[in-house]
Amino acid sequence: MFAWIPLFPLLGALANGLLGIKFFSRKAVQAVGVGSVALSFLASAASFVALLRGSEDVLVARLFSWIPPSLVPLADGGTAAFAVDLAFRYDSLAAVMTLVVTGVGLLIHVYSVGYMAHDRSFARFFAYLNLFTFAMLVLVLGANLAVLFIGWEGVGLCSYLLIGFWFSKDAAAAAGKKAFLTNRVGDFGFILGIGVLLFVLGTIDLGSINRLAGEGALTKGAATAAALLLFIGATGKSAQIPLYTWLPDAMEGPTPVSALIHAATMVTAGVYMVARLHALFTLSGLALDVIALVGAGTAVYAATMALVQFDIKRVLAYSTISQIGYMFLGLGSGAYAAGVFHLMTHAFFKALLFLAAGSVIHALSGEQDMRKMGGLRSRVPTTYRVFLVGALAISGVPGLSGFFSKDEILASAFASGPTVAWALGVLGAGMTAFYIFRLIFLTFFGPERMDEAARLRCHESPPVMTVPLRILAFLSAFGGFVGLPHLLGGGAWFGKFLESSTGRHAGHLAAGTEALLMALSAGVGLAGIYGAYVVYVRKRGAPAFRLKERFGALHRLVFRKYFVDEFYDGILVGGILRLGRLAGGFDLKVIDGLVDGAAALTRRLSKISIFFDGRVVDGAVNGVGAVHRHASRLLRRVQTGYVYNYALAVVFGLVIIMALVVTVF
Amino acid sequence: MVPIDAVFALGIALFVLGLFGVLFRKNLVVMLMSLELVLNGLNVILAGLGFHLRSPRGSIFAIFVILMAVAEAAVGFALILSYFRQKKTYDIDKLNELKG
Amino acid sequence: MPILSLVTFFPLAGAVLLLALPRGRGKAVKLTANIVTGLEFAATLLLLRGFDPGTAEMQFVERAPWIKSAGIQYLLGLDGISLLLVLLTSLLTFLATLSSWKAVAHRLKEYYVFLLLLEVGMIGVFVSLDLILFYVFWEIMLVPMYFLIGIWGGERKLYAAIKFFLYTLFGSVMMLIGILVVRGHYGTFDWTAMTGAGTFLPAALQGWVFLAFALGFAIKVPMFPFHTWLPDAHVEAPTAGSVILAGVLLKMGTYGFVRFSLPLFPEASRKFAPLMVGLALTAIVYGALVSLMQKDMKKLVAYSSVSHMGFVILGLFAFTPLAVKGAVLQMINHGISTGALFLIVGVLYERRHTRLIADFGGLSSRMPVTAAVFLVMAMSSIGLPGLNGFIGEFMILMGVFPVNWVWTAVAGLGIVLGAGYMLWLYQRVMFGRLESPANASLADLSAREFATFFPLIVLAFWIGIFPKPFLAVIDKPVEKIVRIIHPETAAAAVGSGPAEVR
Amino acid sequence: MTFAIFLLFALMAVFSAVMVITRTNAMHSVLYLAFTVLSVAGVFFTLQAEYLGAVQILVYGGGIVVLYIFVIIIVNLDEVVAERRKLVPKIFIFAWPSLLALQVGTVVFLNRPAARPGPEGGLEFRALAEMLFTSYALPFEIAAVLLLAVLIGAVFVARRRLSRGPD
Repeated sequence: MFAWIPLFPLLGALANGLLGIKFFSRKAVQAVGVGSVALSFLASAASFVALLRGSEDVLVARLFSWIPPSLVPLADGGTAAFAVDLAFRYDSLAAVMTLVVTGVGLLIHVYSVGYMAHDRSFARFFAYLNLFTFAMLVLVLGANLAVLFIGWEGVGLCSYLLIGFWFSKDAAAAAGKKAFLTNRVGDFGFILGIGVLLFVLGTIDLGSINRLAGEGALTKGAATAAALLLFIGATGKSAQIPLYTWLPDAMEGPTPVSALIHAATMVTAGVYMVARLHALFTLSGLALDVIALVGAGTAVYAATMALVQFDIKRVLAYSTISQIGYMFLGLGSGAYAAGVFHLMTHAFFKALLFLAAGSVIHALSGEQDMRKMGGLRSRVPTTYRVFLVGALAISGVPGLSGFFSKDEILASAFASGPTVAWALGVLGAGMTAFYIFRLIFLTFFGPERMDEAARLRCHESPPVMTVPLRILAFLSAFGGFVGLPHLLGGGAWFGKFLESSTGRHAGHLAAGTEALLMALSAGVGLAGIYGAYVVYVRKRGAPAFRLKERFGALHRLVFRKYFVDEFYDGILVGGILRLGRLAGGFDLKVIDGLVDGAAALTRRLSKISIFFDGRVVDGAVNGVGAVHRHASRLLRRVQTGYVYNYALAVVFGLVIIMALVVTVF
Repeated sequence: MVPIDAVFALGIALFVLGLFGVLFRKNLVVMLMSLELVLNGLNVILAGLGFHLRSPRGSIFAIFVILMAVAEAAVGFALILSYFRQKKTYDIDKLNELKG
Repeated sequence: MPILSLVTFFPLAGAVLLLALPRGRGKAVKLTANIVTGLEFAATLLLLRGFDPGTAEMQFVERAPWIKSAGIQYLLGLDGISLLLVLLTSLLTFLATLSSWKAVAHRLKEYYVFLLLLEVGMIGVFVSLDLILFYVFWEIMLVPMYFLIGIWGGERKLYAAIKFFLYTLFGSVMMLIGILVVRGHYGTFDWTAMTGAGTFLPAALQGWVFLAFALGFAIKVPMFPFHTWLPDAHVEAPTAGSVILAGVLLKMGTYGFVRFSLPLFPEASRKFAPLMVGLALTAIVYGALVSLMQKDMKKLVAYSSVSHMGFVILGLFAFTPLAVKGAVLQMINHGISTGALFLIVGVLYERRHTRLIADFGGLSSRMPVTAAVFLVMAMSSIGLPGLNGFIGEFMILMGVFPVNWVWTAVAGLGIVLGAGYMLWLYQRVMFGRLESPANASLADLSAREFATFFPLIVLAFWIGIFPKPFLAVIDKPVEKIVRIIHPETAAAAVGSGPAEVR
Repeated sequence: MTFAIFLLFALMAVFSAVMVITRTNAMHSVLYLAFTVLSVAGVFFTLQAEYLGAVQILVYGGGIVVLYIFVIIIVNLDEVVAERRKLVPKIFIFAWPSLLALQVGTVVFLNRPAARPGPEGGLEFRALAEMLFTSYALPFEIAAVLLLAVLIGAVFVARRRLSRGPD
């Protein structure tokens, strides 16, 4: 049943990609594109219901043998038959993920119909989008690491294609490449992680890994190695320190893409993967601490950058990085369900924020700089309202979805994570509220700063865009109630549902402490909102400017994103390119030089003297050695082109052969 | 009775003289003639060995060598003629097409 | 029916037929050549019918005395490894022929004759089991390639042709010496007799002979540092030449390792494995680095071949069944993806008569189909899961890991860099603004051109999604080879029954 | 006695060979070549290779040398006066052939086969003919084909240039 879920988007992608571009009308394209995801969503829903009703916790559908068995030696000296099936696995975690992916995906597809209405490559866009949905579904349904990796790389490819969708923009093409490459760096770790698991366990099946890890079949060291390597992969995909720089650049893509891929689904793949292998990660306390610290660090670090950005989508991009940091904080504290819970609520409100931002951009004919916005409250009222809901949710205002999930993460971090991580998490929560309301105040309040032409064209988006926004706003507001904690009279149903696939969270807090923490996180969020209000509405941004002047260097540092991009580009990429140039030169000068020298005699025979002279002289000048030159000068004289000289060479050869004969016989 | 060493000496002498001719002369025709000398030197040794070993094989091989000499001369002349028609010379120094 | 001889020499018959055609009839020549290579491909497909994947033994064996006094036989046979390579050869030759329809204008007849002769040589190399016969085919193949580069090549064609010829000739001379030494030990040139003999050369001698063979093969692969002929040959060769060069000729080196070095010199192979792996890893990283800096598309793809062939060597010398199978599959994969990449460069070159990356940019908007094909093949080359490249690389990496994880790590670095140069190339050629006016009116793929890519795309997806048929064929031969190299592990596996499946 | 005759012919052969390669006039060279060829035929006779001697006279003396004469007459050019070798030191031109001669001599003299006893008074033509047409039938036929090919080839090469007209 559930194996059908990914099929529909694949068919949609094929239809739109192969036929749609040439033959389909716009209507047909959008029917195929949206319809396939809708079908997929229905299938997910049906599978979900079936899972709830059924008695099985885990369903596995084995499609066919992908890589047939081959022997590999194992760490313990034995051998195992390494085989990979193309198989899907459906359990509560997969159910949540498929519902999020297809549900949010469906809304974004619908939204795209309006947003991309005027684009020439309409069919291509939907083909990519469907392909992405397919890959993402393969990622969350894959029953082993190899199938997961198909999806993992597949979403990377689609991300590449969609970021570079407007490929004639150089920045877009470069951003796509950057995203793919950064992910590749992560994949490097991921593959090594798979290797470790295969080496110590002899299998890469997700269920088996969890089972064996639960049984303690691998040592702590091995578990730590595997976990950390896999986590490197996760940092790439989920844009965590140190591999986060691609995500802000990825905003070059169309806004629905940013919403779907770079907020709701793909970037959370790392979170999903860690939750999926919870037993492995649980085995290694070190790995968990690293994850928690990286998560918390990223949460604060990215938030600081979000504070100063002026591009509306970049603010949201940094916000995404920061929020995923929270998810990892939750995972690192051992609260896998909490991480996934935040993943879900984040999917709702961040998709909402992006789409609403897209609606703003759409209204302003492509303007993304918040300094040229302002006062849009009355011009795009629906957008404003839904944006506000999303902002409140992300700020952790009690009652909205973000509050519940973030609170749960912070509580678990307090209970079982490193305390520093928890403290950072709280700090980040305040900053989150601040920057998101800074964004709201700059965009929707205050004077209108856009130019006249833009002001005149400014319009609310069509229903095809606002309806998905409303639905997402609803989900952002109330989606958190599925995980309503016991303290507030709920049943923490979400966590319980996930228990079968992510295990039970051990850390428990006293009710009083929990309440205190809840109050703290709510308070920090509200304080952040108030702070933004003070700075950007009451004082009209004056304090911000004063701060900027006061801490000019610091501001510059943050505004320029800590110069990490420059560091990566200059030192790492530049270094690699320099190395490449060096290697190329080595090839040309040294190896070819040697070859040329050694083959000089025979080469001369070949009548390529002009080129060769250049090469010889060059080689000599460039320090290959004077020997080379002299030898070649001598040898060059042999090659006169006169027959008798060749005859002499023949005689010389005969002499040599005869010498051999004389000595041998 | 002819001692085999003398035959060898004669053969080698003709062979080397032929080689000198090929290497020193720049007249194509003379070069070809020198090649004939080389082949003759070879034939002398073959005939001598045949005589020495009481076998007709020496003569038979020598006949084949003569045959080859004929062929070589024929082709050589054809080439010289066509070359001469093009260049109006048979100075080997002008023939350095191989140098390209 | 002597099907292997038929398959091997059918192109020769085609070449003779071509020679008989009158000179002026260009179209007839092209048509005949295409039909011959097409039929040849169909004929190699026929091999599949009688082929039994369940055995490691040679099949379709043909044996006849050839030079009795020297004990040289005309001995043909094929197992799964050679089967795949023969199929690859006939397919790529067919596609290369098809791709030359417009690309070649002068000396048509000779061009196609050389192409067909080349095919004879290549297929002969893959099916001959007598070492001397193998050597003869190995050398025969050099000649048409030399002319293909030297006559129909680019500006520096002569330099490239000579370099190619000398390099490979040098290598094969070393190999010939090795062959003679081997014959001294076994008293025969018969590969089947050697592997069946149960004895090997004495250890000290084995080392030397291994090196002699390895040099011949390494130059062909080409392994670092013997690779510098490759970029030149590729850049100067006509498109079809590049396709065959990358697609098939390079495989002859790795095939030599699998077929001769590993089973005949197991001890030496084990002993020199660190050296070979070291060179392979160097090639992987080095080739990728150099690729990054290339300005010429063909050179870039050529250097990427160096990197990819490094993977193959790495897999072969890890000696685990998984890695060796991956390596064999990767040979096929590389033939498909790199062959296709060269075809794409050829398509662009035909239109613009330049191969400099800087002359392109923004082609995606003018040539969407080309862009799509290019993307698929670039991804296949990068090793995107779901496409062929991934299966091979993944199997190699996983198979190497238990032997030494550092090797996997270094090779993984190559994968990262591989994505780098390929995507950068793609970005610079296909993305960006269409700036040069010369590019504004480029035509997209014609039906014929698309037909050359289509089988490769199908294969890329096929191997990527359902590689089982391909892996099933090489399963037994590879396991036999690994058993020869590592008798103890294989014995353990056999002793404990089917390996534990967890 | 035979040896004396052999020596006479041998000296004549060597002398005229030296003349062949030293004459500046090609026509003189040819004449000396004829001498050499005839002397060698004499040597053959002293070595009891009468048939070979006959062939030598007929084919070489009557055929090849005459051909040389014709060619020289046809092209009718005087020897270029300057005898100049390019680039290669003369010493090599002496050294290498001499070295080669030395080597060949070493090999040949050191590996002299023992003389086989046999009837004095010449080898029978019959034995030669029998061997030529039985054991060596195939090479013989191949040689015939070679000659045919040479005939056609030579005509072709020489004629095609002619048909292009005077250039």
